[in-house]
Amino acid sequence: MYLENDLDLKCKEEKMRIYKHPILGTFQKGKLVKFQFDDKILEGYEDEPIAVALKANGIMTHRYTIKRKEPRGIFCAIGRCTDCVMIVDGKPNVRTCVTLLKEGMKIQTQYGVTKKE
Amino acid sequence: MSKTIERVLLDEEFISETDDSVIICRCEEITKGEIRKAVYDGMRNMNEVKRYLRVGMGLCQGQTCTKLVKSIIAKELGINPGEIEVPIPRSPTRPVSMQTYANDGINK
Amino acid sequence: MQMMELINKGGDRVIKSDVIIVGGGVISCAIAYNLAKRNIKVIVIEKDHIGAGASSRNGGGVRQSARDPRELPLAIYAIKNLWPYLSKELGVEIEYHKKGNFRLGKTPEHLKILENVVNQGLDAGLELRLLEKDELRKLCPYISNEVVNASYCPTDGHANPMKTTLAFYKNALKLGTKFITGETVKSIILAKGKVSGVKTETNVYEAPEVVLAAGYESKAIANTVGIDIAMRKELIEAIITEAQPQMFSEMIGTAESDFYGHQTEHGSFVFGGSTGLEPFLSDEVKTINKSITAPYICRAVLKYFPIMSSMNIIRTWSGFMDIMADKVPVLSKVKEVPGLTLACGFSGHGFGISPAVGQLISELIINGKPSISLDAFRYDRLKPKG
Amino acid sequence: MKRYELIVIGAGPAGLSAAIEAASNGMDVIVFDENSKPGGQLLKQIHKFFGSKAHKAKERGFKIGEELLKEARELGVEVVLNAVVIGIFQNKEVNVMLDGQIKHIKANNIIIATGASENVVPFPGWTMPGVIGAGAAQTMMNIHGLKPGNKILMVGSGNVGLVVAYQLIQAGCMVKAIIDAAPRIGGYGVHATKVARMGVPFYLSHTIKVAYGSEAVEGATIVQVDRNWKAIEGSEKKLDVDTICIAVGLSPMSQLASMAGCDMENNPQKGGTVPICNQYNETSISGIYAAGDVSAIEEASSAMIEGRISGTAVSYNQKYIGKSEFVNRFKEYSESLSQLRQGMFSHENKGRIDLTKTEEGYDISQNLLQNGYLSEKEVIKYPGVVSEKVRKRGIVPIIECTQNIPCDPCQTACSMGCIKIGNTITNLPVVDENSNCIGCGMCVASCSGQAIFLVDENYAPGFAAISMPYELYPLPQKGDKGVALDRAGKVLGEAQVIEVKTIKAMDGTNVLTIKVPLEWSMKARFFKY
Repeated sequence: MYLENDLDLKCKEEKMRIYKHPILGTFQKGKLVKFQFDDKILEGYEDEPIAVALKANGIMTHRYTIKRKEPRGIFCAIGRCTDCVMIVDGKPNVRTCVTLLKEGMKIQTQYGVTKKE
Repeated sequence: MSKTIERVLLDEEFISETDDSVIICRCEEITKGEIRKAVYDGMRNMNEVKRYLRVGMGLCQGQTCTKLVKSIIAKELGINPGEIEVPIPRSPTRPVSMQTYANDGINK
Repeated sequence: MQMMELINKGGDRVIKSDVIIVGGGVISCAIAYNLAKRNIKVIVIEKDHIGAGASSRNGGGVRQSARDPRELPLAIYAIKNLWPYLSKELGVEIEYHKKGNFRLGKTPEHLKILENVVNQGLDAGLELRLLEKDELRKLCPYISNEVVNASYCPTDGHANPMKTTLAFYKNALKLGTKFITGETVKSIILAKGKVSGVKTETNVYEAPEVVLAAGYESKAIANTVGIDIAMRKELIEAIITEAQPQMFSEMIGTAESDFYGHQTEHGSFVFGGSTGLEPFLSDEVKTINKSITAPYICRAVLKYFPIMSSMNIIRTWSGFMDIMADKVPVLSKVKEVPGLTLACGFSGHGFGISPAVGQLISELIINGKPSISLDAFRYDRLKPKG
Repeated sequence: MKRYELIVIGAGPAGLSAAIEAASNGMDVIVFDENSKPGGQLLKQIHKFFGSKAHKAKERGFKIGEELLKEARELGVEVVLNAVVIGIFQNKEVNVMLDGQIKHIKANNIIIATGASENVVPFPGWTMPGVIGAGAAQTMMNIHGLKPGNKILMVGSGNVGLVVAYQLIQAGCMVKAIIDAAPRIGGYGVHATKVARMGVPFYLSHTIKVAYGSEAVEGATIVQVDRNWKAIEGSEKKLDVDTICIAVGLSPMSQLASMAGCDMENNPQKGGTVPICNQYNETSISGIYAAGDVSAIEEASSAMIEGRISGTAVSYNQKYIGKSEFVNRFKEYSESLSQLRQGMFSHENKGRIDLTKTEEGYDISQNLLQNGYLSEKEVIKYPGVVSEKVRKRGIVPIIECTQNIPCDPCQTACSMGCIKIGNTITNLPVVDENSNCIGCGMCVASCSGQAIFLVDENYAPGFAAISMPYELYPLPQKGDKGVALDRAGKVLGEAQVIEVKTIKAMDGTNVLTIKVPLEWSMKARFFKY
């Protein structure tokens, strides 16, 4: 099930990815693609959840809440809690833990229910 | 069917607790203190607290906080959480965009 | 701390008060609040919980336009004298916004309907006008280009029905009203030809005045003293979107009446409507939502607001309206049964006039002299054809 | 409108098992699952399961999931993924969101197998990024190959907390502590010992006071609580963590059953609001069933049997199988289910803290309940641990299995017949003092609780050889030098790897043999560099 993939060298240096697992071996991933996060260009694997690609890049904060303006990120990781929502390709409230990364996606931190004023 | 209860006003003053500022409903940012105060104001079950404060009415529709809210109400009322009536869940179980809903092919 | 008392454990009990109100919705709570303000001892008996029926399941419209002329004085009174001050008076933000009401039209046929609405309103003394495309777009830039006309009543608005109901409840409770929930009234008791109270499954409640404000359920209870109410029930359903940035505050309806709704203070939109088939489908009582309704409402809304296509629906609700044969409520003492008052049959537009009804029914009970005449709402007004 | 004989909602252990059972009887079955991968929680379970062979014991959860999916597809079951059931309406109409559309589909029968959702515990700072559910940690590390964090605090010592803590270590994270407000460890003792010997400390009767940080978790303060769950002032401890993992139980995800109009009950023993079901898992609505965690929180093993039961019942009700076949299968499945429902972690014993003896009459280790490991004094009392006299003779299995849990693979793993459990699979394993252990290590690898060791006190003069299960990466090599750890994870001193067995039948549980001074033969239980 888990096949060795050609891994980009830069990605191998990331601290959060697991490249060899004692039980699962290596993880099957799509191709390495670039995407936009706010004003940065980052890399992640195609068809992995957006939230996973962000976390691999050290991004923890997905949005700021409407009332207290507090940071939120991944909580349930399976699309139920809706805490990890962001603006994806202009659409707010997208659950990034169950929405898969595509090349060239534009992902923005959400402020309240919209993007930064 | 709900239990028959006679609702009377509390004689006691509302007393704040140290953890009243902790958020319970993550989506709508409703605190424990607000829920306790709603009970003090007369709300006696999940439906009333929900409609009074919007707890559990946010994006996740109470999937994360329902159990917590229930236990806070129960504690305030001095009853078992199992006795607190919960709202009947309604479709949709997950957010559905309007265009997806509109596209149900049933009138074709 | 124990804040509520479980009753009906020990069998029959007699509980006394001055007035019994059957039903725990916005009408009951508003009446109870107004009576309690005048130090009258009230018991409210509700079979479910507070606001369990149409009070929590309605579009929140506080509207004068397109209202039956008989109801209009109540609506005008409420909008002028009650709604603007309610949040302050009740100490709860009930989210009342007087930002106007659009009725949208796309075709020449729609225009005819809208002209009619405007003319009727003007006749009744309402501030109401017909908008052309450009002016409409200025007021609400989100509307589809296909919409060419709209009627506009700037003094209409909306409020949060759940909070309004619970705010009346909270204040009535504070003023000493006793609320019994989870208790189903089975019948009215008469003593020497006059009302003496009500009977539930296990208890007897005594009072010389009984108000039936239990929506459609009022009918069966009135039937126990030989009074019929020409009323049926009808399902309505609404969809709620995720919160959006504030886009517009006006109430929205259409000439075709295919949907209605508004954006709430919270940011979510509430849209109601029906396919026309609902009353004829499955009578299942536990799962009243119909699978065809939410898709239909979405289609209807998107025809007027294509901009909303990617907005998410996060909840739907449905509930029953109590529709009178002439679509106007019964707000009336029952002459044949002294002590019985009816406040039901609001036909889907009771919320907007609820603060006025609360005041007027309390006056009717106290001295029989409501500040606005309720003669048009007599229970025996409906006569057979011919 | 499209109509199916049976719609199963959820492609987890219960749903797939139900579909397999019904399809094998000739029913036309479709399974909807909202996820992009089938298997439900099985997919994230990389540990070996308990139970007996019929319960797929000693197989890893994700492999069971793959097998079930294969079996279902071979039987012609249509498994539709990314298909969100958004509601159940009148006349058994299921609405499914799929490919940007809502599909109205009817069923003659519905099996709801939607599983559970995680409970949460609020504390100041719990909304900050870095505070996650234990399930989220599993999803990230076992599905997507991403560490949930580097330094972890686990809140909750039930099986989920313990298993996920172990999996976090396997993923390369550091587990700084496991805390629980209860005064004893909630999960299986063997799951606790696995992490304790790797040095993870347990803080029982502790709760989290605050998680602090500006944008994300930078640390946490835990505090001891008294019997009334009140914080004891002055008992605060600061922990340097970047991730807080919440594992405080599960609740049935029963919304669809409620929406369908099934009679519901609030049952704390079953984990919350559940549909009221009969013994065949049928709800109050004829033709609607609920199987697995959605009807009561249990293990994946029992969910699979419940799925089987509902699948058999629906097949019988729709006349795909006859009465005698149904009666026989129902009996078989019920017996299998009741085997899993015995022991000190059964439904009836849930939450009991007054148990002091095993069913055989052995004292239950209090040290294990309070610290996560057995003391040396306690361990020698159990029937899996042979006497000193026998140990002196040479290599022998030492089974540190001390609680009545439903599991028996060790007795068939030993071809020499050294290990006996009997028919009651919750019995403690007994090591026969007269049998001849050949040191094959199969029992070590077969034990899902990783509680079996081989001890050879005759390895060399003054030295003992200890074989232990090892599932970390990288795998040590023969000749490597490191240190031996005791059951509490404390360093005893230098040790050398003398053998590493890793054969296919051991399925990833390598058997590592280390050489240690003889006096550590009953102390050394782990190895690290």
